[in-house]
Amino acid sequence: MDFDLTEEQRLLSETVSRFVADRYDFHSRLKAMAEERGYSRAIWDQMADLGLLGLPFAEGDGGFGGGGVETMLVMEALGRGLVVEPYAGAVLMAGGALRLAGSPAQKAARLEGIIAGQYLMALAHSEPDGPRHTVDQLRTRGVVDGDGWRLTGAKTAVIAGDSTDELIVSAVTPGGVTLFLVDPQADGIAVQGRSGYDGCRVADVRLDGVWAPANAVLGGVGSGSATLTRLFEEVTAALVAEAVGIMTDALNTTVDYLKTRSQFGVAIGSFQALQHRAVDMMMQVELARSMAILAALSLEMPAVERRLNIAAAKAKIGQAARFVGQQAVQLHGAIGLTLEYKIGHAFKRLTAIDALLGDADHHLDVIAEAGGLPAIG
Amino acid sequence: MDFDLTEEQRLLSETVSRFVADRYDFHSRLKAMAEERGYSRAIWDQMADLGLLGLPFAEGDGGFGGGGVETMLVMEALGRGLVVEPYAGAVLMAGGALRLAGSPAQKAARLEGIIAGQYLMALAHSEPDGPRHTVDQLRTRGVVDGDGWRLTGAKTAVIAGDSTDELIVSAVTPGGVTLFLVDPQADGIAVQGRSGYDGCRVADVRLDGVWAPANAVLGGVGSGSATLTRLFEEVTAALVAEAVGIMTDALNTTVDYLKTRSQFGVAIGSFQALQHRAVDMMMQVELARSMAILAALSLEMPAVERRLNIAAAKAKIGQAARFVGQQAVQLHGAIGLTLEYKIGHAFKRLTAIDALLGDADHHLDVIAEAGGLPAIG
Amino acid sequence: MNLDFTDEDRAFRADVRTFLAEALPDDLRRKMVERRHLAKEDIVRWQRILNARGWAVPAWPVEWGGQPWTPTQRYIFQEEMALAHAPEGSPFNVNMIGPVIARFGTEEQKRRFLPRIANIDDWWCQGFSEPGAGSDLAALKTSAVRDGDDYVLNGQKIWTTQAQYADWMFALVRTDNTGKKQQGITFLLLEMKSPGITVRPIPSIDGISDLNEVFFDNVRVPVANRIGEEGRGWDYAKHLLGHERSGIARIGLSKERLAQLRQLRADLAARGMLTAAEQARLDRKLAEVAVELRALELTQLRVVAADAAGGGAAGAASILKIKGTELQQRMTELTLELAGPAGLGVPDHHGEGDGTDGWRAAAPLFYFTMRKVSIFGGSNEIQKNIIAKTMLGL
Amino acid sequence: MNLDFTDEDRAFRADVRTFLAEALPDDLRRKMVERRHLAKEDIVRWQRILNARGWAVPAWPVEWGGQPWTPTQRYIFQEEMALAHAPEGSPFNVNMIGPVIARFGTEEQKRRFLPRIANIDDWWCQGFSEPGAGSDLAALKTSAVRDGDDYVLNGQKIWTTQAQYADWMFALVRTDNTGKKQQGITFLLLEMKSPGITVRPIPSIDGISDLNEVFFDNVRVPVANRIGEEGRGWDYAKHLLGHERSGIARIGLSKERLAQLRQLRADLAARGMLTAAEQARLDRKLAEVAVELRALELTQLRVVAADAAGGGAAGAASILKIKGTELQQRMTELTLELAGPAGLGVPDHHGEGDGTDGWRAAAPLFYFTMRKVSIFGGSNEIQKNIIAKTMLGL
Repeated sequence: MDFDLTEEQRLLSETVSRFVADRYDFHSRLKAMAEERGYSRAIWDQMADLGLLGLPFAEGDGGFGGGGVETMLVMEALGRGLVVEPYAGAVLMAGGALRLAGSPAQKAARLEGIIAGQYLMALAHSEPDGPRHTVDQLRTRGVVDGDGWRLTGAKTAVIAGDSTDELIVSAVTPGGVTLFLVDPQADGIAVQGRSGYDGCRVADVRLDGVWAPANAVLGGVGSGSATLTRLFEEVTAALVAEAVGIMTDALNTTVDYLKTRSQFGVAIGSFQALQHRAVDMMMQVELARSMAILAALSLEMPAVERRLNIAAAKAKIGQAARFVGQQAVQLHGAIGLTLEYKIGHAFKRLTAIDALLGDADHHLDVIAEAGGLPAIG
Repeated sequence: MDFDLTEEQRLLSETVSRFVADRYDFHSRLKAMAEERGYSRAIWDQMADLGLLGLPFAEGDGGFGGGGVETMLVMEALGRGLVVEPYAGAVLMAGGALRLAGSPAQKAARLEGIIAGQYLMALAHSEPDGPRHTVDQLRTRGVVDGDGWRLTGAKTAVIAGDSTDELIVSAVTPGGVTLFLVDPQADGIAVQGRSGYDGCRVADVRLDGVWAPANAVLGGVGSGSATLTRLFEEVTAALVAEAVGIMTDALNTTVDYLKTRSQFGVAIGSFQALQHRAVDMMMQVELARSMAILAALSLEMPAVERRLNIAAAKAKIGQAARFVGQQAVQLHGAIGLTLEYKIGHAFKRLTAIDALLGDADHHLDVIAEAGGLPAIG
Repeated sequence: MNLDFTDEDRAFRADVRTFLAEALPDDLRRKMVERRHLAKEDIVRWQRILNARGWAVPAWPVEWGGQPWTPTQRYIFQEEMALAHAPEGSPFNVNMIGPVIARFGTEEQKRRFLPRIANIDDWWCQGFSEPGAGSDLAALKTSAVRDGDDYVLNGQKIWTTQAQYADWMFALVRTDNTGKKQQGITFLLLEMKSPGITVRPIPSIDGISDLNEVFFDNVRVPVANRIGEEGRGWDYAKHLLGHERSGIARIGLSKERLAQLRQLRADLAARGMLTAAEQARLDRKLAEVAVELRALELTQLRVVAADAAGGGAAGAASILKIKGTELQQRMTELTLELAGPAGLGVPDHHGEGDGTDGWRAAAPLFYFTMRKVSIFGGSNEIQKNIIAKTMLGL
Repeated sequence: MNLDFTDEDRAFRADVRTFLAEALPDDLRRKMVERRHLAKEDIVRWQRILNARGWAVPAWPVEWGGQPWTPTQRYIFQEEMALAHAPEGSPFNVNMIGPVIARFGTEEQKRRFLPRIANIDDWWCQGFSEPGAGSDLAALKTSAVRDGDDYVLNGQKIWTTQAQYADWMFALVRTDNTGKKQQGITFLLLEMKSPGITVRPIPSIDGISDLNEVFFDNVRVPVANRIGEEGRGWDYAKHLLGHERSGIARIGLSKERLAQLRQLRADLAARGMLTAAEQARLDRKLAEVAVELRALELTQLRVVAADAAGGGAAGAASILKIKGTELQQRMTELTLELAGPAGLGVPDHHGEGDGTDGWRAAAPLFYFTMRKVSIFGGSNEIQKNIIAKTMLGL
């Protein structure tokens, strides 16, 4: 039972926090969002320089071998800064799929570029007509064609999907779900990028008989569900930490606003109903923080504990994020409704985090079906 | 679209309200509860004198032919006074079963006594081991024995069941559910009375092969479900009105307390967080009041509208009663936890009303299954 | 007591329904169904169709285009409008400045402005809030100094909805600093093209820029454009804010949205996109919303009936406002929940969806935009203060 | 970071568990499981068993019977006690007056009182609240006037829990009216059999009469029974109220209750008493509670770890108190819901059920009794005031 950071973790946390505090104010976010690809190359390069892009990869692969706690620290700091760069989507999600399932050759060809910020990957998994969150109920199909595969289907909400060097596409094949490495420039692919409501760039991807060679299979035919299950647990834990960072900043911003905004001749923070609302927000943030820690530490637990604790964390964070986001806007009043002020952005990103990888309701269903949560400690 | 009372209704409402205001203060309730049968004979006689006990019965049967609105007015007034006398249980519930299903001869033999307050009946329907709310999933059985029936089973929460002159017992028989008129002194019956947590007297009833003659059948063999369905709609509408009366009084009592209780040198009603809580209570009371009106008026509607609007009313009242009851106690602080003060009694009776005849969740299930509510007006 | 509409009301409803079915242009209806952002021209076009029928400003005095409808009929009209997916007119024209001029304006002002307001020949915006005067509206500072037959305005308004469309603004300005802050406020009508006015749009979280800052730099406003007496603007503004209670809970709108939610849920289920557990859970939530809406509907009807009888409690409007907005917001949450993560990718403009699933893209923006309803027009916290004071005596 | 207990802590847990399995009398355990009301004798008996083992007052200084446990071990101990259905000792003895005497008492007071407190040779009650001093505790008026070697007390306490059992009371009384109200308060120890003390039980909504009024009519209290200095009682009381943070959220208790809820739900389902829809709905609610409890558990562990490291924020105890009580109350609602209308008939005394379904009769009383946890010990509203001030600076 120990909630202290190691010396290395403390350094990492300080480094990322300082980077965010010094280099990523609200104006940086707005500037990055306005760029064509929806984020800043320069910031991405700086994140590479800091070693963040290599954090989760094995030291043997040129990374730093960071685990759940390290990722939590980074994501919470990025959340505090409302960093729009696609760290979770490109490094943790697509990079994670490569890390978990890639062959030595596949990794060797890509990891150096990813870690250096020179090579970007995106996971194309969610489907516009599919169930809201699944690892295997897919409509995209892969059929054998000669010594390769033909992929057909539609994907949506592909993070940074229109500025990626390579896609990882999930498809149902004989034997189960299979992941494929796909060139977004290949014949038969149409990628339509747009700005997601949370400020992050996403894309719709259509695959119309796209050809993929045999060596484009990532992790073996039929192994996709297992890879995605593990991958989504990791990324869920990361999103949960990001949400805690955002909520922490939103709470601080709101409390500051209550102290400085004056109406009826007094700071509005002197009104007890608003004070209690801020306290309610703060309690949700602290409970959410506890769950982010649980999620990070659960990644090392056996499968059942891992799955259910992470579901619990996502469920709790989803509820907390909705409450904190809505109340941050409400307590700010009109200024909370604008895009010229940070709170509106925080609210929108918190909304997205609840929806991604299964919302609170989804994860409560998981826990209800399992008959509750296993003991910890 | 008219929410006005007729002149007769206004008079009725004033009469009952005056009776409660003049004759039924909190002390009367405590005294009535302390009596052996759990309510006051004297008060019951006064209610008979006022004509309340005959209200729902047809004029041809010696009653006043009151409908849903009249019953609502009476029940709301009784709720305001937290009247513990078994009006809903004896007159509306058991008396209602007789009214709906009784033969002319059965009515003739009993109604005069009921209306005069001289004859008390009780419906024995709920079962300790049964589903929480049902008209037909019963374990009590009635089997033909000669020219009569033998009844076996267990009933619970029989209102005023230990001071009743006659029981109406529901049982599964060939052909469906049948209602039987049963003498509580009959061989094979054991009645165990006790004080319900809401201050009302209830009884457990065991039937061990109790014999009932053929003419003890109320409303025909197998007709029990239909009778009970209609009966429970009527009594649900009545309970909903009672709850509105109780909540109205609890709100007023709480607001008075906030104005008079002083802490930190000021009336606690000057604290904004408590003001807003009182407003939240008040809004629930007003919404509940609207639903009580809907329920009363729905009794004249076609079956589907009637069923679903009354379900909606009970669902809303259940939620409102829980919130208002809990907050009335919380805002009173310690004094809300005692039986020497009215609020605790109100809280407990509101709790019981949610549980009786299907709680809020039950009725929400009914509405969800039906796919929503039909339009009104 | 009964919940039946009279034969007369039924006939009225049938009339309204027939008219709407015939008169509402199909493209407008579709835009409304798909929750797309209406252009100024859309709203103007529809207002003029209504005006031609004589129904553009039914709550106004009959001599200025109003209808001698009962509160019940006004309620029916609003409900039918919502159920038919008809756009709402500009509330600034119809519900705010029109009634104020009709009540407090001079004959000259009435003749000059009211017909153009009803037809939206002039689009109006509301200049009330200022950077330092939000919930505490009376703290406003924009100064108006008398200079001959003009007032000279300096200062700033903010959160001015649709100022970018507006030809005219009605504004509260300060003409006196000496007394209580509610005193010394004057109600002026200003032309937006007057020299010295600058409008800066403020981008909103719903992807629209309907909010604005409006700056006044020595703007001259003729005294003839003052409403009523100098220094009594606060009274006129209070009248305006408390004017209309028959539609405040927006029951019709919520009914239409609930019906749409049911349709969307059925649609997703038919396409195999919802598990059995998800369907059961959604049905349950829809039932909860249906019950809340029914309770609010009856409460609204009670207020309408009380108004028809010439009575009714002062704070009732605040209850309807709070619960109405909570319910509207709850329904946007459910729409968002239905849309799922596929709603994450949205087009650049509000609700211009890509075909049948446009609603899924619009769902988040609809959710974001409706956060405003518990903030504007007196935040729900302010409404609770009002109820505590006026209805509970706290 | 890790959530693993050390080998030492695991061994400690095993020790505690073994001891409890052997030492807890079966009749007591059964009473606890069935939520029956414990008699004074039950609590005393168990306290003496614990005391014989040296575990009656683990948080006290070691010289007075405490244990050199870490905050983690204290947490483990409390959790195991709850999971084993062991009664909680009298909080007034163990968590309140004992620590105060140990910290602020004279050597003579320590020697005289502490061993008897630990063994409940004397049962203590808390004389803080007064009719005019609830949330505003410092407004208390009971006066203590010095007369030779005695104080003479006049006044009244109220909501005095278990005063009917008590041999002694620790009380806050007013010895000075001149300064700020927090000043002039003195902390006294009084024998309940002193002449002039009258105890009147107050019946509660849970069917027990554990609350009392206590009246003082010229009650003489030796000055030797004063804690610390005259006029500094407020400081000692604050110490007492903020003393223990490792168990404040009552995680162990809630875990045990959640497990019981699952058992009850399974039991009712097996008996055919729940529809499929009801089962699904209950499972969903139990999952929600499980998630809240897990979040609270981790938060409690973070506080325990911070305490072990000698730090931690001041308001954290208030968060644990608010969320812990909300969760406890939520679980009583679910128990009530499970019990259904059959819980309506209750026996005369708290929780003395009739066989296996006793819990259903006890459910409402359990629900009613637990309303107090958000009121006593500083209401949740007061806790939020504290958090707003100390943690948010509002």
